[in-house]
Amino acid sequence: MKNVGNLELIIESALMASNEPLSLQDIANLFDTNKPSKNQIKKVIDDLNKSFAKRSFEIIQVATGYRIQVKTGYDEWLSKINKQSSTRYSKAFLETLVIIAYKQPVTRGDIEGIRGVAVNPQIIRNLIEFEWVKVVGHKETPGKPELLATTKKFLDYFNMTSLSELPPPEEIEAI
Amino acid sequence: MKNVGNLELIIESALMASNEPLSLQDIANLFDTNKPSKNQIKKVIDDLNKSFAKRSFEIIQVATGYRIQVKTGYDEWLSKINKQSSTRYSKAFLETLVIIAYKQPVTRGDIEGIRGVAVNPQIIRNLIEFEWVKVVGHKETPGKPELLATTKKFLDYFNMTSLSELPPPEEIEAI
Amino acid sequence: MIQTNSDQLEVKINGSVITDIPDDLFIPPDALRVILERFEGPLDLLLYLIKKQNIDIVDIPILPITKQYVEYINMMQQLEFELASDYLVMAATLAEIKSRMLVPNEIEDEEEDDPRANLIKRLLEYQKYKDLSVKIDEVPRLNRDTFVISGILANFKRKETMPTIKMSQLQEAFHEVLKRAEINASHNIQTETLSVRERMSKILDEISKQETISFIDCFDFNEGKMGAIVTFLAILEMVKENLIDIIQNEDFSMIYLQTRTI
Repeated sequence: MKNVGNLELIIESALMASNEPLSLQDIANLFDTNKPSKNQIKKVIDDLNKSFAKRSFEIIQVATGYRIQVKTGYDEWLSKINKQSSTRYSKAFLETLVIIAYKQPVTRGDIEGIRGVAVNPQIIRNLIEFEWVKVVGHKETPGKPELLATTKKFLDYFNMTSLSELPPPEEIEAI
Repeated sequence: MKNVGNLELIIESALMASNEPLSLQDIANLFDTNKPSKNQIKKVIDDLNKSFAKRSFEIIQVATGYRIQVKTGYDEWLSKINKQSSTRYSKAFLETLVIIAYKQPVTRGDIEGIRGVAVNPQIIRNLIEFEWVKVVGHKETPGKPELLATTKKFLDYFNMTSLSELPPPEEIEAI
Repeated sequence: MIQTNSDQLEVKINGSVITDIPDDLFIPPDALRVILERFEGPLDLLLYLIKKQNIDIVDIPILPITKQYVEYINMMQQLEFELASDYLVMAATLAEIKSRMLVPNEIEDEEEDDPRANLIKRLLEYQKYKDLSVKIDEVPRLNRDTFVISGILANFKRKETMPTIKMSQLQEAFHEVLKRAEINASHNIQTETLSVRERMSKILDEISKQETISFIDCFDFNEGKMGAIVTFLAILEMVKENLIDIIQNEDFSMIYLQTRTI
């Protein structure tokens, strides 16, 4: 077994270098021999986060694993770099997304029923291309419409590990 | 002037978040008011590197500026990550490639305009990494977007000597 | 001066808030388009009308709401907007509810037979998702609130194999692109001048390496007349697309190409 300091730095460097979140399994697989246990890895991640306490970044857990990211609060400065800022979404886009997220699996027809307007196919196409939404099956009704659901990547994007972390809906008294 | 600790964390977070190396000027431009001087920034980068002495990463200077990278010596472990090829053969990948091939030189914005969807930066990164696409200049419009074009290697891969051998889109009218 | 405020959806003309639109008021069609585009559909428009009157969704006074809704629709139609049919369907639904409420019910029914019930249910459900869409927009998300770190490895050589792509796949992808381009109509893809575009990339690449190149160096005399024409067209195209500047310091002196400066 490598010494602990080494393990810590290897895991840190893997998280730094990876483009995608790494699962505990991915991290264990970095080692050909003497694979650390998942608990050991979790412990290392905790320790790393402690040593990042005063830094601008941290390790967080999202749906598909762990990733290292800049803490919130720096957006004011960082909005100026990485110019591709497609970060503002239209009302129609967000409404379609939340209906899929909260009511999944849903068909296009379900979304139209709730919103009262035809769904812009470009919005669904974008959601599928971002890999935020995928087709999980077909409803056994005439036309066999596609059933849409959100993906883990959607959760990753919104810094969540599970759908239960979505903001809770307002309780509206239905009479 | 913000206090130094703050300045250090802002510069650190910018280097961490940026996809491209940042020049001293880029870093100064993060600040709307009280821009730090280039010497101040250099000093901060030195200080940051001192605090990274025991970590697995460091700030290095390359031709176009400063960037954070994992120190040498971790390659052995990390060769296993970033292997996901999901974006590679995707429709989005192929479409991005053909738009660059047929419309070159193009900016990312041009590609987005044609496809109607935001371009996944990873796709461009992969294309550049394969040396199928390279940056041939910058458009003199706000943000100075990169102009992308295909390379000789791209032609080689498809056994062509010139772009004019690409299949003509005779079906334009037919669609 | 016409302004709209996204939260309250007020329309201001010359500073005063317009809530009811007088019959004789001329509203520039563009302004109305702005109003219409603010609504995500008939339910959204109804919710706005309800909110504007400060009334409870569960007890909509169907008569005035229907009247206002129909006024909006008529106004939009008079101005010959292409109105989504969904708006008309809603107008019909409202008219039906109204008539059912006006006709006294033979049998004294219970509350649940309120003809408004279904509409109210839909409005409440839509309101719920509308609120959620605002909330999800506030959830910290990547590249706006948080930024992933992707450090570069010092000596990292990717050992991956190149993708295997066939020419037929490229062709297929290109057809897909053409279809899309048609949807996003403002773009027309020109392809007949591929050799010109290739030359543009080549010259740009040269310029970016050397900053300035002389006009004459762009031409390769071994290429013959066609090659010269292609090069010349490429230079003209780049000037047209504002990619380069052509510089000549004095008459008959050398001509240079350089990156465009503003």
